[in-house]
Amino acid sequence: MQVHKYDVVIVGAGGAGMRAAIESGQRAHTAVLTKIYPTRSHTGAAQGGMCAALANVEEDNWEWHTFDTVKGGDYLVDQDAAEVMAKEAIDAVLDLEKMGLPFNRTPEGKIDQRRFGGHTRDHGKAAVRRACYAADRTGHMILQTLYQNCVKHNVEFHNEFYVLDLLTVDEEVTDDDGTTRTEKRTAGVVSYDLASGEIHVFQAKSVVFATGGVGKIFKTTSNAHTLTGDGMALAYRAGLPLEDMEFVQFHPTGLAGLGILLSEAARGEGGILRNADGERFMERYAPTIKDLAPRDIVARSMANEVREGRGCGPKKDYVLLDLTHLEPEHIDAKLPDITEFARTYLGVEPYTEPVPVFPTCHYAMGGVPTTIDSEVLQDNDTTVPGLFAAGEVACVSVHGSNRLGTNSLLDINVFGKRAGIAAAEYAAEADFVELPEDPTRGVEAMLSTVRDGDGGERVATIRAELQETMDANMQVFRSEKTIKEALGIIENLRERYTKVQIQDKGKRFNLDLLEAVELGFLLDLAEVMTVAALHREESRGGHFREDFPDRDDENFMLHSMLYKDPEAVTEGTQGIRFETKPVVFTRYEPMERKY
Amino acid sequence: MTRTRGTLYRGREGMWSWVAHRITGVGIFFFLLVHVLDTSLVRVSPEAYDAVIGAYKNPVMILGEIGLVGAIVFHAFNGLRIILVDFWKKGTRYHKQMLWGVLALWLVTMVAFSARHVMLFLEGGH
Amino acid sequence: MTTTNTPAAFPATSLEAPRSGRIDPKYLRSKTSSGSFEMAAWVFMRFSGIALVVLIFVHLWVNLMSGGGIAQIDFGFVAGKWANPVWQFWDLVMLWLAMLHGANGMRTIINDYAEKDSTRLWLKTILVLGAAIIVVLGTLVIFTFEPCMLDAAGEQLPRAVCPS
Amino acid sequence: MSTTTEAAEPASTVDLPESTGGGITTFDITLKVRRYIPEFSDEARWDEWTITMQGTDRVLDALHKVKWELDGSLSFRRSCAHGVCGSDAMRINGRNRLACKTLLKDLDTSQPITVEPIKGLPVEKDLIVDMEPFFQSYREIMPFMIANSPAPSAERYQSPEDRERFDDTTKCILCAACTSSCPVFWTDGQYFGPAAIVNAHRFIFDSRDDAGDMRLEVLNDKEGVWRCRTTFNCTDACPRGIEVTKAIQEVKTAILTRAA
Ligand SMILES: Cc1cc2nc3c(=O)[nH]c(=O)nc-3n(C[C@H](O)[C@H](O)[C@H](O)COP(=O)(O)OP(=O)(O)OC[C@H]3O[C@@H](n4cnc5c(N)ncnc54)[C@H](O)[C@@H]3O)c2cc1C
Ligand code: HEM
Ligand code: SF4
Ligand code: F3S
Ligand code: FES
Repeated sequence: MQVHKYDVVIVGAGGAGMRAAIESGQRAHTAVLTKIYPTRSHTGAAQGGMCAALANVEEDNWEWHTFDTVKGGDYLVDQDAAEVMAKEAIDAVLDLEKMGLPFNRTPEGKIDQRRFGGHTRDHGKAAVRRACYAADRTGHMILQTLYQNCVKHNVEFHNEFYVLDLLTVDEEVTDDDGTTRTEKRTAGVVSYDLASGEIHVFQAKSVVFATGGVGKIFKTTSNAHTLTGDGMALAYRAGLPLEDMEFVQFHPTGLAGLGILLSEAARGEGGILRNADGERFMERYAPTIKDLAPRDIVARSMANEVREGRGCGPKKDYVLLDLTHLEPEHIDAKLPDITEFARTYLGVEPYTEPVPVFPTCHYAMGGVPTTIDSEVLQDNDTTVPGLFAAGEVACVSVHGSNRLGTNSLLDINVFGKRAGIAAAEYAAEADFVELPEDPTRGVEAMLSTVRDGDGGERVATIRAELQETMDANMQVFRSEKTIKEALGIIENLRERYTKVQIQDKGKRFNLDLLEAVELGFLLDLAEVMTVAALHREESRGGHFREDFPDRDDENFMLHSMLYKDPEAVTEGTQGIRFETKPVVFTRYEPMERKY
Repeated sequence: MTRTRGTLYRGREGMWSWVAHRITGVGIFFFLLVHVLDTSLVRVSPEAYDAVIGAYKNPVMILGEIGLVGAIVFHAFNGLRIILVDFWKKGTRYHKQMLWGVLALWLVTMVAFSARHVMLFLEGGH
Repeated sequence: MTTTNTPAAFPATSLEAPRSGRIDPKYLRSKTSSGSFEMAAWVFMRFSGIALVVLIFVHLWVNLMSGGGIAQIDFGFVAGKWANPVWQFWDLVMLWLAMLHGANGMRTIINDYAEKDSTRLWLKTILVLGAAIIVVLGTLVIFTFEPCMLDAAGEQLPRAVCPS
Repeated sequence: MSTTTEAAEPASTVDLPESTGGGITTFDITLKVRRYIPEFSDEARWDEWTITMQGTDRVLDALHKVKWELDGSLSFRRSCAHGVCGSDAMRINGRNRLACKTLLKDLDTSQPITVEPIKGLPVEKDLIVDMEPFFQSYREIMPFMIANSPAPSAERYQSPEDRERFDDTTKCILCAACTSSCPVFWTDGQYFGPAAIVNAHRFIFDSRDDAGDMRLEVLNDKEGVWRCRTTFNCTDACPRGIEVTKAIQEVKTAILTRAA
């Protein structure tokens, strides 16, 4: 075992992690730990854009942007956070430009902007051009630019270091009124070096979590294989709450069976959806705007077609995105990427054949709760000194129950920067916290159980069953029945997970071992997600309950906060404690979400 | 560290033309060394020179000469192609087509050369 | 428990930043940049190549294609050509360019494939010596060539080009 | 696109052809992978598996199937699974490709499909190579914008034409398919390699950047651009369709015109 000491340790080198590293690296002795090479992070897959009210091409301001964000999130957004994000968006984009990001340009040479779903002028009057973009590779350019600047600033990366434990110590604190309670403080993290199989302890004054999303909990997903919710699971296992985990965004048009994303632009440019009978079924669900209805409505309509037996293909499990009535030149000009994906991956020629599509898991709105300064909360209002989080792993909450397109690339830049600064500033003041006795015990125990396990259960089988049940029961339609079904299966899989057995017994690059560990994270989070979904007896944003199809502000205008607690029982599940946190309102009263 | 052999990299036109360019270059270089040496015999004596040059005139060597000229002609034409790739703006885009051009020219040149060379050899030799 | 206290990395203030020094030295390039020599060599390969096409093709034509072809080549043929200073000059330029071009090409190849620095040095030494000898020898032959050599008996050999 | 040709409202119902979306075709393939696990043996070996795969499966799916169902010790890197992260460049049937972008049905499935690690970088285990030398070359060309003028309060302006000038080379995902396909790089690994040059190109031709000369100086090194023999393997290998050799030639020309 080796022990390293840094002022700041950043976990994750996606957009959020590297944005934080650029700030922190210039202020404090910083290390970045990442389980894959920084440029492999999933931020690079984002296509559409990053929004900011630059008003480069038409009138716009951050206040409108705030409104759109709040409304898009079905009012479960913390409005103070949304204000911060919309205001700092402008600098976030300009920062990136100054770092060298090659944005598309207007004829005058300014950063070009385009329209994107849900972004409007003057509180919903009309669509506004707010998304700054670099072709359909905005995420790629952001990731590359941030990495380039990390190289410039000599940021120290530890590549292929998996963080497997968050070290916290409990301290007695006395409140002003004389009562004492225990509070967690951050001591560091425990990490596993993939190349050598060795365990490294990183003692740090500040730790920043930026580990991204948890899309691999579902079978059909636009997320990378490596997005297994590690940061969320580690925080949860360390006794910290997870906020709003029931909200997951499904994108209507993923390539069927693969989940690879076809951007919303496909329908914007005139593509339409058809079922097995060749029928344009959106005419039934949304007679006026048809195929251009909001993401969640379209996704649900598609799922309903399949459920009612009008799906296409041998398994009747997808619908079709029809572009064949469009001119090939038009498709080439506007949708080059989509057509390339369809050709490469499904062998379908979009000029002449409709493309098989189905909703795909896209984004986790929930995560580790933080303040607007990216400090992680250990309950509704106490922060964990020295622990920060940003990006998809965190829940600030700016996305509420449904994220607007292009708001995530913004989120990672705004809150990544804030986290980096806050972490470095905290480290400048604070002292190292003494590492707990035998800091690697937890990780070693976890690894040896998996490594030495001989129960014969396969990781891949359990994972596949988990993903199947999540797709079947926790996707765009949920009801008490389906959620309970999923929960039952998850409990059973958790049981089987204790008997998991791997084949690779080596130390070098033992991905077999790490996949097993990641499965453990997925199972924990699946349980949290289902329990939270079961509790929320309303429909809001990404969470749609068939048994409670309406939004219920009376009872549920609250963030859910789930804690790991062996004593507690929630919704019949042992080990989870359920609490709520009020939503912050500043300017906007909840209204019905209509477009 | 011993390793089982991997497979050969299956490059395309660009790589194989380079391999050929390199091999022909080395071949010509060694021939040139010998050629300068044999030509130097003119300083020794006419007989010595004629004796060695005579060796170039037997039927086996005639084939060798065709091979040598083939190497030079390929190296030369492909060399010009490389120069075009270097200095012509569209060179990189048309490098494959240019290679086919090089091979076509090479073939034409070599058919003509071989025919005349063999003919002259048959006429002159006897 | 071994504690390695990683030394503080300072934020970049100058452009040297990327050469972090944290890289395993085995991956560092041997830093013996030879100015623009490689560029000059590269340019030379192109220009000498173009010149060589003309020089060699004419050479081949005259020696092998025109007149009697290979059968005509003997001492007298060479003597006849070199009696003309244009051919002397032609062959001289061809010799120099071809040798420099070829030797530089060989140098590239040695650089590519010699695995050890010592082997590389040896091969290059041999190459330079060999090429130098050949170039000097060839030059001497062209300039000191005497078409009207006397035979062993002191008789002038009967040559068309020799004043009898 | 003129708006006058606005497509008429598409039909409510159409007859779909029988074949729409394709049926599930399954076929058997033999996957032949070059294994090397230094912990257990100094020798590399070839392992073969015959597995049943489906119409849309890629080489990555076949590798996963082996790893998940047959031999968990088979090791390779991957993340995004759709060709945008650059994790899984490997040598498939003798050529560098991304495993996640290579469909099995496009390969000759009557023969075993051979999979090997990319060449020229030290193999760590199975298909995993040490990427550090690759990234070191990348770092040496100063892959970040250096602008001498003080930053304006808003963005730096750049015309769409100036932006277009270096568009091609911004697409690089640092997968190393190009560098590890280059015969010059294989010889001693000292050549900067096409990927580093591509990334230098991206800044040299960015009108906002002022350090082009410094990068040209770096690449005028004896291990720099002059080692490129225009073999085009890099261009053929690039999964992003970047015209790599063209970029290298443009850098050469830039060094020449600067020197002239
Ligand atoms: C296909 C697709 C398209 C999208 N398009 C858009 C768009 O157009 N606009 C928009 O705003 N948003 C978009 N999004 C969403 C957005 O891209 C992501 O939410 C965002 O990039 C997440 O960034 P991140 O930095 O939080 O995480 P990531 O970029 O996912 O990075 C996670 C990092 O954490 C590291 N990590 C994870 N676990 C560990 C561990 N245990 N130990 C060490 N390191 C670890 C990984 O190595 C990685 O570096 C899209 C998402 C997808 C999937
Ligand atoms: C006939 C006209 C010739 C032309 C147009 C020509 C052209 C070229 C060019 C352009 C190169 C550089 C290739 C590169 O950088 O990739 C080259 C390389 C080379 N040439 Fe020539 N050349 C000619 C004649 C010769 C001769 C006569 C010799 C031998 C003495 C020769 C030997 C070589 C060698 C050894 C190389 C190096 C090959 C390599 O690095 O792969 N060439 N030639
Ligand atoms: S240039 Fe192409 S092949 Fe090379 S690293 Fe970049 S993306 Fe990969
Ligand atoms: S493969 Fe290598 S030789 Fe040049 S053209 Fe590409 S860098
Ligand atoms: S897995 Fe990302 S490029 Fe193949």
